[in-house]
Amino acid sequence: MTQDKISLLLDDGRRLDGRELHEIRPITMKSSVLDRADGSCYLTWGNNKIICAVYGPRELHPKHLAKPDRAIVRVEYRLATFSVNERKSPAPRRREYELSKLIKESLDSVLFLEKFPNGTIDVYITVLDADGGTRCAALTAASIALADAGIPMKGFITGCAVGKVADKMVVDLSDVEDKDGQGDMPVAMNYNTGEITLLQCDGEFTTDEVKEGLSLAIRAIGEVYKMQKEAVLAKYTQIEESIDDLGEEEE
Amino acid sequence: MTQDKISLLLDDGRRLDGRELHEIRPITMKSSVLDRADGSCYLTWGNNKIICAVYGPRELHPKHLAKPDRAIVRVEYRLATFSVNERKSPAPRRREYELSKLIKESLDSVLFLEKFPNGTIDVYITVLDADGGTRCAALTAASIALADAGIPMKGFITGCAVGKVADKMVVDLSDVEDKDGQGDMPVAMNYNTGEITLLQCDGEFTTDEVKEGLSLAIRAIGEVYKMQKEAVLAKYTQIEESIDDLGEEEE
Amino acid sequence: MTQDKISLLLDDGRRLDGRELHEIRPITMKSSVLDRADGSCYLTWGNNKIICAVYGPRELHPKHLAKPDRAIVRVEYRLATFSVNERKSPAPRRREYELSKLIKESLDSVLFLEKFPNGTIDVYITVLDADGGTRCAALTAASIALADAGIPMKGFITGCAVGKVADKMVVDLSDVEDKDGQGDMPVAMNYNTGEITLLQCDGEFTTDEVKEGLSLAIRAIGEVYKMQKEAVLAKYTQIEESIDDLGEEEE
Amino acid sequence: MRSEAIVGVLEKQYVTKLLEKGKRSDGRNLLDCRPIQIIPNVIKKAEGSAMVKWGDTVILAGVKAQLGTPFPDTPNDGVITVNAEISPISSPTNESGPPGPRAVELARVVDRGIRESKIIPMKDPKLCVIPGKKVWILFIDVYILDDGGNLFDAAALGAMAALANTRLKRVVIDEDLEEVTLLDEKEPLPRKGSVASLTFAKIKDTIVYDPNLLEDRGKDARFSLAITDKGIVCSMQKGESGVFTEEEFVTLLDQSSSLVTPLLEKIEESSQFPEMNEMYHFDF
Amino acid sequence: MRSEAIVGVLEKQYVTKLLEKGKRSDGRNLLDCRPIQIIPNVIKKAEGSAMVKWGDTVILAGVKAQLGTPFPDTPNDGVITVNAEISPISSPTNESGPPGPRAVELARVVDRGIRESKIIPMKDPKLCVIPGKKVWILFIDVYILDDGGNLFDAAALGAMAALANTRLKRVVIDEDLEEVTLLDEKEPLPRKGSVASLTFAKIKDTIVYDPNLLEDRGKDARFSLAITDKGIVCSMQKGESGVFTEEEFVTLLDQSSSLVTPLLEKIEESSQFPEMNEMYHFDF
Amino acid sequence: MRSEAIVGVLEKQYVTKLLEKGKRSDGRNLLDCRPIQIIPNVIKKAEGSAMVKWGDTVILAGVKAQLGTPFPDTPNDGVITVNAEISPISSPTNESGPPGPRAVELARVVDRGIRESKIIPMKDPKLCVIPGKKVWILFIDVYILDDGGNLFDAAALGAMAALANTRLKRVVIDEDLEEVTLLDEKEPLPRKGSVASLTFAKIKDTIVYDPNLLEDRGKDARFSLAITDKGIVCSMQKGESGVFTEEEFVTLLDQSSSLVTPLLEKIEESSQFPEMNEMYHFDF
Repeated sequence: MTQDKISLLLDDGRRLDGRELHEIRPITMKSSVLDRADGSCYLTWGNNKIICAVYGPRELHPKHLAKPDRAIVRVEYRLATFSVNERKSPAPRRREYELSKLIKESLDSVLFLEKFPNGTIDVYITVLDADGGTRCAALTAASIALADAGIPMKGFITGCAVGKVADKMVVDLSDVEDKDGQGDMPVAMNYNTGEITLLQCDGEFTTDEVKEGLSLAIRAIGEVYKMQKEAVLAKYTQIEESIDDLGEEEE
Repeated sequence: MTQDKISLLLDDGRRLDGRELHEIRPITMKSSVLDRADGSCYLTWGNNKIICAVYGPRELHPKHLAKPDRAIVRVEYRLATFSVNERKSPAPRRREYELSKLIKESLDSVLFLEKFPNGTIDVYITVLDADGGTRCAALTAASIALADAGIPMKGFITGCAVGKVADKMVVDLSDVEDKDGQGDMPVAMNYNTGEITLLQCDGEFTTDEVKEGLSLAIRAIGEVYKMQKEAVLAKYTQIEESIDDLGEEEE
Repeated sequence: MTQDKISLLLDDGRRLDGRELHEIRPITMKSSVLDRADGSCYLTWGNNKIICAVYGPRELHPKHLAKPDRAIVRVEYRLATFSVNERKSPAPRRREYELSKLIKESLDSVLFLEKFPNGTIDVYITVLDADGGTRCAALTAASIALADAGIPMKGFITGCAVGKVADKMVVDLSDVEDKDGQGDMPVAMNYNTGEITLLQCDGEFTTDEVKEGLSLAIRAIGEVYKMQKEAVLAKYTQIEESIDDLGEEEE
Repeated sequence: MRSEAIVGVLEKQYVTKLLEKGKRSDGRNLLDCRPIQIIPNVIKKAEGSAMVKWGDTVILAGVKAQLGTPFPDTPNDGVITVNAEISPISSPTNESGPPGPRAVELARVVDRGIRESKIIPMKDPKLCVIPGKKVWILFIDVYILDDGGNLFDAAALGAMAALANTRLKRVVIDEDLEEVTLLDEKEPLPRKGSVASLTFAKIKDTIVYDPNLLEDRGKDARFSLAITDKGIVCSMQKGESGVFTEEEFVTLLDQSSSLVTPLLEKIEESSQFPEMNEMYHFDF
Repeated sequence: MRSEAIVGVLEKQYVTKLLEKGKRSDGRNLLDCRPIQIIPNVIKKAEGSAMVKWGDTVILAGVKAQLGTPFPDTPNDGVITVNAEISPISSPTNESGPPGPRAVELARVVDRGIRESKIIPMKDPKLCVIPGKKVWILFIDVYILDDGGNLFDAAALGAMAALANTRLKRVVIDEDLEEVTLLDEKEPLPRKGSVASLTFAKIKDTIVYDPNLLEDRGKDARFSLAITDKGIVCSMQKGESGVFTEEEFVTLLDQSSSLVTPLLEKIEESSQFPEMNEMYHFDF
Repeated sequence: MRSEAIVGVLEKQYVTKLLEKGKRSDGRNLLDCRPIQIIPNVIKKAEGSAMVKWGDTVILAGVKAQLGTPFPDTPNDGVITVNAEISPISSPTNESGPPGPRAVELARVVDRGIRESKIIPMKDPKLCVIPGKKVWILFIDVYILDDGGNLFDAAALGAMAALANTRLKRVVIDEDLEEVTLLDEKEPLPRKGSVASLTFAKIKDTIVYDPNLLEDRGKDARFSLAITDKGIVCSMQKGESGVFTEEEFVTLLDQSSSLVTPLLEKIEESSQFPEMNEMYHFDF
């Protein structure tokens, strides 16, 4: 195996940011953060900051793109110009096109698209601050925003990357671990059904390491999924409380 | 107040090109200069040379952009590649998009757009030689071209910039006064009604200077408006003379 | 006359690649090389390698571009990025737009477009390896691909360039002869009718040289046309043989 | 007429009728400003940043700095450039793609406010590192995240607050080689004063300050002006198809100095905490 | 069929029938040229310019010069580049946007006529300032202002006349530093001879020189050739879906030398007054 | 529903029903590969090239090399970049224009397979000619000529074979001047091992290797992985709206090593004849 360019593990076996090998960074999720969007989510994941807005199902224009038997999902994953080390041009790069496509395909699998013929569900994601693992964080945020928009779903998509650092498989790579480590492996899935909707890797892995990575990722996704569920429930609890308040006022 | 980079006022208080502080450069206006356009105007204003063509009201394609209750106005203000110091790429710059928008909004206010549902009035302006104050000159030319196209108007839009040079408010900045002076303030209006349709500035002005500038601009616009009216009338006089000639011949 | 930059004729009067002045390079043509296209042709001409696919006549989208009285022909001539000395960007250059237009106009003249109202015939040409004379080779290949698609034609378009090298008119310039010689003159025509559909030149020619070039080009085109006819017939012979085989099997 | 168009007409009638009675749809007086919150230094990867919540409008401005060559006609000046992204995130009617005329105008007006105010001394040796060769290029990008009206003032405030919180890497110059080295240590961007934008909307015959979304959509004309802490008007922009009279402009100019003060104070406040601070985070 | 299409068909029938009787819609003989006026030096900001009124076609050509690096494969040559803008100003059927195939063909044909004629000596030290490092780049932009037919010849004439009136700033070279200084003093662009374009339209079986707008719209085929003052054919271009025979081309070649002479004379005439002159102004 | 859509539905039903019976539309077993032919060095103007016929899919990959400046963050590395053109030549449903998401994904997956495998030693002095100043930039362009299914594996194989046959001009360095001269003599691109891609399609509950066109169009999900000759997985990519289970991925990983061997052998074979050879020519 090749060496890491810089030493990514401390003497005590912890990672540069003090995490254990299989530890996820702190995550916060908040839905309904935007007034204009039908659904929205603001998610922080370590130093990643991601905003997602969902519109739809709504009529698709131009009409010749519409599918008579189902809605289509359009996803735009973008990096803010200031979210990365070197200022990015506002025009999307090939990486952003690729990830938009993969995120769209992942979300497809949990949506009842046949319920909305000729329609579109539009998912706009902007990474405001990037620190590794943005596509997994984006998928996690998008699921919350879709639920927030009241769009019926078969389940949530939840993501978490794993990777290889100093010859060890670790969970949830940071930017520097991604860049200077030996490999990155983003995974996303419908945790409830075990259906994996996104799997990529680049780097150098043995097949055994890939298998270990998969199983670590699924465990981590389980943790994230719990938070995601709570974030969505929190909104309904809030609404219920508001309704309760309303009831009280009416009395 | 900051100093001008170069001295823009001569010892006798006149400007580099010999003008008095409140003096407008020589202006010529000629309508019906193009055979293909529905209306046109060629205007020179100092060393500025501007050509404007108007088409319409005509049907708008694609139709989904049309407004069922009125016509829309589309304006394209462009600088010819050779009209400026450094050769400009033919692709429009942000400045050209902004000025196209502002010119369109100015013209909107004097057109009976509700008379032409689903239609478009297209105004194409190209600055062939630029020497400061092109947007005001462009608006002045566009009004003549619109009248030349026989499009009913509530009045004319007439423009003239003022600015600040050597701590004095002066009228109708030249290119060098704009670049090396302390501020530029383009104004355009329907002189008859006193309705101001364009007001911008950049530079450093006290609020009193802005007020002084406004009043200087309005006075200068009055002068330009007189010429504009004559240029439009000249055309009708010509037509009348032709009709008279026709009458005589018929006798 | 100006000198060639490098000596393009050997002492024995032959050209750098050993050809006589009026000698065409070796040409191979093969139709039906692609499974997806309605018609196709792979043509090599010296070191030129050209692939052409034809689709149609098929319905034209968007419909407002369609002609109610005839089909239109759309041609895309492209250079592969690696077909030239310096890697070309995949985005088409102005030269590719111009040649696409000229090739389209040449093909127009031999197609019964009025038989296919509202339709389109799409011709895609990619030069995979370029060595001078690609537009003539492209037209030659396109005619074969059109025939291969079963599109009714009044005749074939066949091309061959001539040029001026060391003050002599020569046939079928190579890349180096084009670049370092005194002039290039591509010609294409319907050989059977004598109708010339493409004629260009750049360089320095007397009017007599142009006339000589035209007559040399027509003679060369006659040779290429013979091969072209054989290539198209070869396909039908193959089909006939297959039908014969079928007949035998059925017995 | 499409349903959105009808909604637009009804909305405008509603806003106009209210204003005829001297009332605004959100209960404010004509010259009242909505509550404003500036949250500085929210973006770790940016050299400076600020989120602005202005009423229910939300924008995020970030500054990235890069060493580059100056423009040939200003060889001794650093470079500043403003870009605005009216993201589809901010409203169902926005489309993605390159900036349209609305975003271009917004960016250019914010740009002129900052540039013409001269509050960033572009010739300062901290910005003009090697005259004619190497200068700092400051990219200010403003993302509109939630369009609740009055994007001009919110964007200008965000851009200004982001600059007020920008810290550049220290530069060591090797004069002989004409090469520079960037240190990890950072120091604040030089700044002389500040500037803020005031936007008015005219709806029929009434002029309101800080239009909310209903007023913004229903407005006939818009007027924005940028004023420095020295009271200098450094940029004005009248927009839209409606008109103003000279008297109206004079009145607005007279009202401007009292309206701009609280904005300038907010900028200074936000710049008191220049370090990245975990306490600061988005709170939608 | 849309109404414009019907108009097109009727127009073509009209032009064709006239030509069958040997007549042109504007009364000219088949090889007659329309009146031509060249007004040089109309653009102050350009290094050279010319307005051409050719019949009722109006074009404006301008030359801008800029010092830059040569192409790697021609390190000792100045650079020339032609761009054509078929502006929506010139005709109701033109749309704005990047040049379409028609404008691209026009620009490239004008470009080849000038380039291949070698009338601008690109290796001249006045153009190749520091070999391999600094050369003049000449941008020739042709704006079509009123499309009255035969854009090819009008554009070529305008480009040539603009070059004939181009004056470049004098350059002082500091060999050691490989730096150059531009003086205010100007001197004429070196030029060896001139070149002009002849365009023919074939309508059914008749060929006319200098097609007017009706003929241009109704033509089946177009043939343009550029000829130098030495009688050299330096560019040819057959266009459109119609065809020519070998004999037709031979005839056109034979007619070309007498047709080109008056054009070349007009170019030389226009270059006699190289200074910017208030007397010269557009006169539409 | 448009007719193509109906054809698509029927096609998918057909493929799915066959697979439910364990059969493929072309008679192969689930893990069988179609016949593959690599024809190297077909493009004279390219530094390296290979045509790949994979079943009835045809692609052409070419490598062009150019000396240029390295990226600032990897000053000692040569540069590699992959572009894919899904040409309209390859299928009636492809449109021309800039690469769409499908072509972008294809190019990036091929790129990652090569880049992450580290088989091209980018720091080798043959690629990093003058550290920080001049490096070879390798442009790998893959043209899809006939889309018979499984573009990912065919494109990856073509790119790899083109690299295996790439020869770069020898470079002579003048250290003082920091200038380089290119000789006519060529030498092979340094290379350490090779890499190949395996693509699986999942249709309903069945997974097949090397999908043909019907399977490709009807697939619910796609999974590609790139494996080096050392057995290292250097790239994976799951695509499309369908899903896989963990168990399915584990099974595919276990099957991968036996499937990749014949591909790696073909690459080595193709690199045995590095000279341009008249024997090699397209044979569609």
